[in-house]
Amino acid sequence: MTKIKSLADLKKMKSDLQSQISIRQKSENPEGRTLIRIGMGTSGIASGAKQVMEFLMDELEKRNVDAIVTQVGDMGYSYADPTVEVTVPGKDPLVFGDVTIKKADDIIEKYIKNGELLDGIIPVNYETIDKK
Amino acid sequence: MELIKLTIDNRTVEVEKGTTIFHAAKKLGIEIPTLCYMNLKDLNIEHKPGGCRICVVEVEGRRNLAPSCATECMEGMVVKTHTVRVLNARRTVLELIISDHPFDCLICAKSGNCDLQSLAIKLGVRDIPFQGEKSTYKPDFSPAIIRDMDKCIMCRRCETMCNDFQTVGVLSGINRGFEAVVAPAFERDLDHSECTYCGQCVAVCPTGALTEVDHTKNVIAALSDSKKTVVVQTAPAVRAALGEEFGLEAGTLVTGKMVAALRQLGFDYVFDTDFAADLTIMEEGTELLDRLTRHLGGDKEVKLPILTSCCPGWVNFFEYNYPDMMDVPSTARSPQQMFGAIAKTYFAEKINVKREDMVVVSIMPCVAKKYECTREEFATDGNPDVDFSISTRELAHFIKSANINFNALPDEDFDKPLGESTGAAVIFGTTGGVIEAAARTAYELHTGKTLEKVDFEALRGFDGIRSASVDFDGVDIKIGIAHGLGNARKMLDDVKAGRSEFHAIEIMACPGGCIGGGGQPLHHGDSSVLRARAKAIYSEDESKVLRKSHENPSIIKLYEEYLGKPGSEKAHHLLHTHYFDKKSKQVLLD
Amino acid sequence: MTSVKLKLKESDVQKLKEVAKSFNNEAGELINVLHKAQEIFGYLPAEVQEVVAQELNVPVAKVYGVVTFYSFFTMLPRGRYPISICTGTACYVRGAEKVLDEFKRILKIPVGETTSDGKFSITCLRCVGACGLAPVVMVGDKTYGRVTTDGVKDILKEYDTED
Amino acid sequence: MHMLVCGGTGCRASASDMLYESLKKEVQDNNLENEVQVVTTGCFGFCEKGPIVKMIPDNTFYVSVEPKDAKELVAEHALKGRKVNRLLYVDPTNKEQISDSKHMGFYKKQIRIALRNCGLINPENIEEYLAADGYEAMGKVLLEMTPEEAIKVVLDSGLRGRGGGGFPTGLKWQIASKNEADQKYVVCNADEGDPGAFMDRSILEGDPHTVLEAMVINGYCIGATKGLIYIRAEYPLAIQRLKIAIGQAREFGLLGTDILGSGFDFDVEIRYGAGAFVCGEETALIHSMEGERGEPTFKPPFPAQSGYLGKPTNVNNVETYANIPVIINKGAEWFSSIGTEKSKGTKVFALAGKINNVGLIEVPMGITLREVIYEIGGGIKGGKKFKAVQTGGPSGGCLTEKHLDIPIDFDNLIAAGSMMGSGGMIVMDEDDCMVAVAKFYLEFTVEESCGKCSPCRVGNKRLHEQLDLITKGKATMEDLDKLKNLSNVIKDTSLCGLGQTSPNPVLSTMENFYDEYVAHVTDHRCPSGVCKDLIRYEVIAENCVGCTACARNCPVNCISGERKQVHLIDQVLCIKCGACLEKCKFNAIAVI
Repeated sequence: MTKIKSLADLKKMKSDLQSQISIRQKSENPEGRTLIRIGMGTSGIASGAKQVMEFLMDELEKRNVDAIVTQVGDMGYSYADPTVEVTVPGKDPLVFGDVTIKKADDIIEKYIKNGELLDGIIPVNYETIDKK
Repeated sequence: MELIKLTIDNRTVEVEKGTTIFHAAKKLGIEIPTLCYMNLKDLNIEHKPGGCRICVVEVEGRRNLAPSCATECMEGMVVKTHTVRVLNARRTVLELIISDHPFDCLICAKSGNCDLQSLAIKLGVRDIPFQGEKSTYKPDFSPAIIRDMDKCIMCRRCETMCNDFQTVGVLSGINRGFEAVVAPAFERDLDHSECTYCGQCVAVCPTGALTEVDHTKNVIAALSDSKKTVVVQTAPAVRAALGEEFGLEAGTLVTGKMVAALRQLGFDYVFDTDFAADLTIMEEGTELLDRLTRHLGGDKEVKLPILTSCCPGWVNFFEYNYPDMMDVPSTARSPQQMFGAIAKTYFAEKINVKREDMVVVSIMPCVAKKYECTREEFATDGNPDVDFSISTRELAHFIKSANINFNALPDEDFDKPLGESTGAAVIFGTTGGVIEAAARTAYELHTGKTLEKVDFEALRGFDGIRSASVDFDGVDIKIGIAHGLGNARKMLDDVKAGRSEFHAIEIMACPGGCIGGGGQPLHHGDSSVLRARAKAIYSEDESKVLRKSHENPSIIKLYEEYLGKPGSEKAHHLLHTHYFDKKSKQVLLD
Repeated sequence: MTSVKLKLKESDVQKLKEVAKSFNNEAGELINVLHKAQEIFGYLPAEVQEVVAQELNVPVAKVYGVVTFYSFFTMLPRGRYPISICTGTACYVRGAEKVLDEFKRILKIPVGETTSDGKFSITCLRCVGACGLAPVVMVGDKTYGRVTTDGVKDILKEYDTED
Repeated sequence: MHMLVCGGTGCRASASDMLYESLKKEVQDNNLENEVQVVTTGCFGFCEKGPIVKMIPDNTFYVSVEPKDAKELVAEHALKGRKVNRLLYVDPTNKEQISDSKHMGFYKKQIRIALRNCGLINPENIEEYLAADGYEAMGKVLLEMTPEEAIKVVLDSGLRGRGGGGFPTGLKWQIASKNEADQKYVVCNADEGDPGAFMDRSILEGDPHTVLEAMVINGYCIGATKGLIYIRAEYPLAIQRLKIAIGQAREFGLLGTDILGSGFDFDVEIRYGAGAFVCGEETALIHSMEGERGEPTFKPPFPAQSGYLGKPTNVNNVETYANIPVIINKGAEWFSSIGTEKSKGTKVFALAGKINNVGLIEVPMGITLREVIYEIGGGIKGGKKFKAVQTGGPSGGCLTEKHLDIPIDFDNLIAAGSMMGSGGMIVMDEDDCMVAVAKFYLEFTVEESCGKCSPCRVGNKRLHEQLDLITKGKATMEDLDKLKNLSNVIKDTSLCGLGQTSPNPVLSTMENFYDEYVAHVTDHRCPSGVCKDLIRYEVIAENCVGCTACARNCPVNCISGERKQVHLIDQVLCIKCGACLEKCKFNAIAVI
């Protein structure tokens, strides 16, 4: 049992708990946030997409990056799985191929945080998954 | 006290803060009609449910009409009591109430004395625009009270009397909406409830929904039977109120006219319950003295305080609520029953009439007396000591129906011997009277001295619960008085819890005692009539030469000729009774 | 009053007395105690109300006054399968009245009563808040949505074999 | 990924609890416990198509989901990220599937303040409430504000009581705070009795803590340490969730003594209503809590002076309370920026009746009826013609075509002859008879009148009887005048709000649909074909193919005819149940 004894307790408790539902609150307001979609088709999962997704979810949380991670089906780039599509607000979506944990880290630090471009962007002529 | 100025019908009036529009208007002589509002000021009962909506008035600046009985005056308020809007609303509401009421005014017991009827006359209601379903209920005929709920207008006055004032709790609003009505639990008849028949519901009912059982017919039958000797007894409180039914001012004593009227009606002997009241003092006073002497002598077994037992409503209340204390009240029967017992033995023998050929009628301010005379223990071989009890109201009707010009009657005296009484007996009719009468006699018997000042002012008054000490030559006798069963309950609870120091307690079920009985002329919410009646009672006492029960020559003679001495075996047989645990009986009855 | 006095189960009465005690036998808790009493006995016959009155030290007339005021309290035993038809406005405009009529017609009882075999009873209630499913019928705890007059037979049929 | 399953009463009635279990099992079977969380939430409001499942974060909104669909949802959506198209919501106007809630007309115009957590958090888990800023407002008030300051915020926000009266909440608190007493009470009125309104229940089921939090704030503001929630016994789920919430709040020290070290004590008890609409009136509610018949008493004295057990008492409704924490957190200015001049913030409506999207909606004050009906509500069901909207339940009136573009707020609705009430909004189409609708409401009032005052007890009964006569074609034009006078007198003279408003359905339908009344009276005709005594069902010979469907379904066997022959209805036996009309596939039955 955790008695909350002060306002500070309450605030701490809230920040500890916030992650539980932040994904839901954020989804209420998707326009202002970075969207990350991970191809989780059969080949994606086989090539480690799940680990990448877990890494991204954990790290975004830890590094306090406001982003929503979702899984989608096969993106159709099975040659480059795991694939990750990132939509930073105001920019066109980019799809990264062959994403490893290391690369995922770069996506967070370099692309999302600093807007630097990375290698491994799948050149497209481009449509998001929904429009296919 | 803060004063408030307001305008009613373009006239300015100044009233105390907290005054309602209704009373402020009254101050200006504007009588706003109402059906549910009731203010028994002397008894601290103000019933203002704001339910009938007859008393609505227009208050400037308010969206809806305001019930004047419940709306407090505010500084600068502008009130109109007879605008078109108000009159239309008042009439429509009255029409609605009447649309759910029988149209049998011609044969209604309350006809001529009904607030609803009066209002319909006043507003000149000629047709009811909305015909529709009327509420119908099974009529309830108990030994004393008739409930005809088809005539109930949901003013809830009876409920207030039964619950808040009397704490009997037999009546409650039940159901809701159009089906709402006041009824005993499970809509059972009153004789399957804990009703004490005190009749206070009847006393305040504005319509014919609650009335007393009418025994006038039986009395006429007895009077016209030549084989029967019909004896009548009249209770002390009747003479102080009967005149009101004939347009006399409240508090006019009509003892002599009443006796004359009863003779004209054909009663063979016109006697006085006061005689039996003196007899009661002899028996009850002796019992009191006996218990007191034993108590003062250190007897731990003796039950004190002693409780008076003349009031049948109180006895019923006691039997339902305090069955574990049945050895506390005096065993003396009520004056009505003592009278019946003596009339059908001592007096019947004297005039040589067989018991079954004698009919004893009592005129009582009470409806519970109707029930009391039907109690099995007050009959011999099925022949009751008192055959019929009729109320003050019934007597008035009877006199009117016999074409007797009551106000023009000469004063006549009661017959002897059972018509002779003392001033002590008369005051039985008001709260505190029984115990004062008892004190007068007990004092002299206990001290052996003559009581110089017979008026025990300390025992008089209208407060619901009173207490006083009476000096019995060095011994302080503590006396308690309660009228109204709610007050009685408080006192009894103290006795039960051992918090009571009283030696004797007088209890009357009705407000003011018998003068405010359920069988008296209707006070229509004006409780000042009760004070006037009490005053009349005391004045009759004062005018009497003999003012102590034990000085009544006929009583002395009765003991000499027949009973022996107070508390004798014969006296016990004829004049004492025992009580029943009605709580457990009630459960069996269901 | 010739009605036979109902004999209450002693253990149930005891339970009720304990409930009253748990509310400190306070008169103000009358409605709470009545709710519990109805849970224990299924309904509130006179005998139960008398016990409640006694335990809370209030006049039995008052208990009866309260019981008859609130539609949730019932003095009649409900059927083994109590049928409640929502007659809230949303259900009304979507035909609840016809559904109600059909139940009454088939079971041959009016609202508020129980079939002679004690199987079904019909009551109306106001808005269960399932307005999207209007008209709504509840049988016990089970909810039926978008009920049509035809559907009434089918609902009742579900309880055919359960005897 | 989170799968939010609606656990409101409406969806539960369609087995959403079983659906939840099935989804959980599927997730387990597929070893997805770490990726996919299945959560029961409060009501999403879209009750028309329950049970609802919402996928987070992509907001995919699945409707009418059955337990058997769980397998597919997990296999396709969770595992493969493919939407299950057949369970998507279809826009009734253009028949297009809509992939997520963001694009649904139903949600587009809504602003959710009172319902902010409904359909978002698990109401049985205080941690989720805490994560959603829960109890932060309470902390702020208890530790950083004086009661006066907090009351001022509520006052400045312009919040008005959502239970029907529309009395300024801050003012109510201020009055109660100024009355000195050794004990005061805070009461939450959750005795929602308006037939067709269920927002309070949804809030209690979906976000019970918000009410508790607001009650603590209210208690602190007026100096009360005891709170009571008066809730309908007919709301078992709300009661259960409330009990859980109270237990958790006590466990976390958010109710009880010395809350958050502020030195302020407050606790909450539940009291049960027992089915009496009049108990929504605050004095009646208080009598009911005291164990009495729920009869209202004349005001003054107001509860703020003498309420529960004779002590100063503040009564607010559930929805009102649900606004309080947000107002404290975001400030009076933010709240008062929403809405109209005199009605601030939002209002929750229970949209029901002949409308495509039945459900619970929260919209800013000032929205028009047109927006509500055609954009949020998706228009009239079955493409029928709009006739009226009834707002305010039995106390309200009808709004018609001509009212479609007025901004909805407290004062405009009253000006239009209706009222806000608790927020029931029943849409009626051309098939609804307005006299019958008025009669329906009066039947309700007659049943729910407490019977204390004569105009309401007898008057409403007479109104109902008169309306009954009209629907039977037995009334005269003179009766219509009497009806109007009686209605006005009942309004003018009744004791409480119930009687003061009960004739509104009559007056407003008479005002707006007088023709219909006249048709019933003079032509003995029900233009909408509803009033049984004024209609008859007949077979249209040229359309009848003799399929016998009508005859087979007639409950009283009053339809005769050979197979493939034109059928005939015996008008004497016909009970006008309409079964034949429903069954006929050939438009061969007509209501005349």
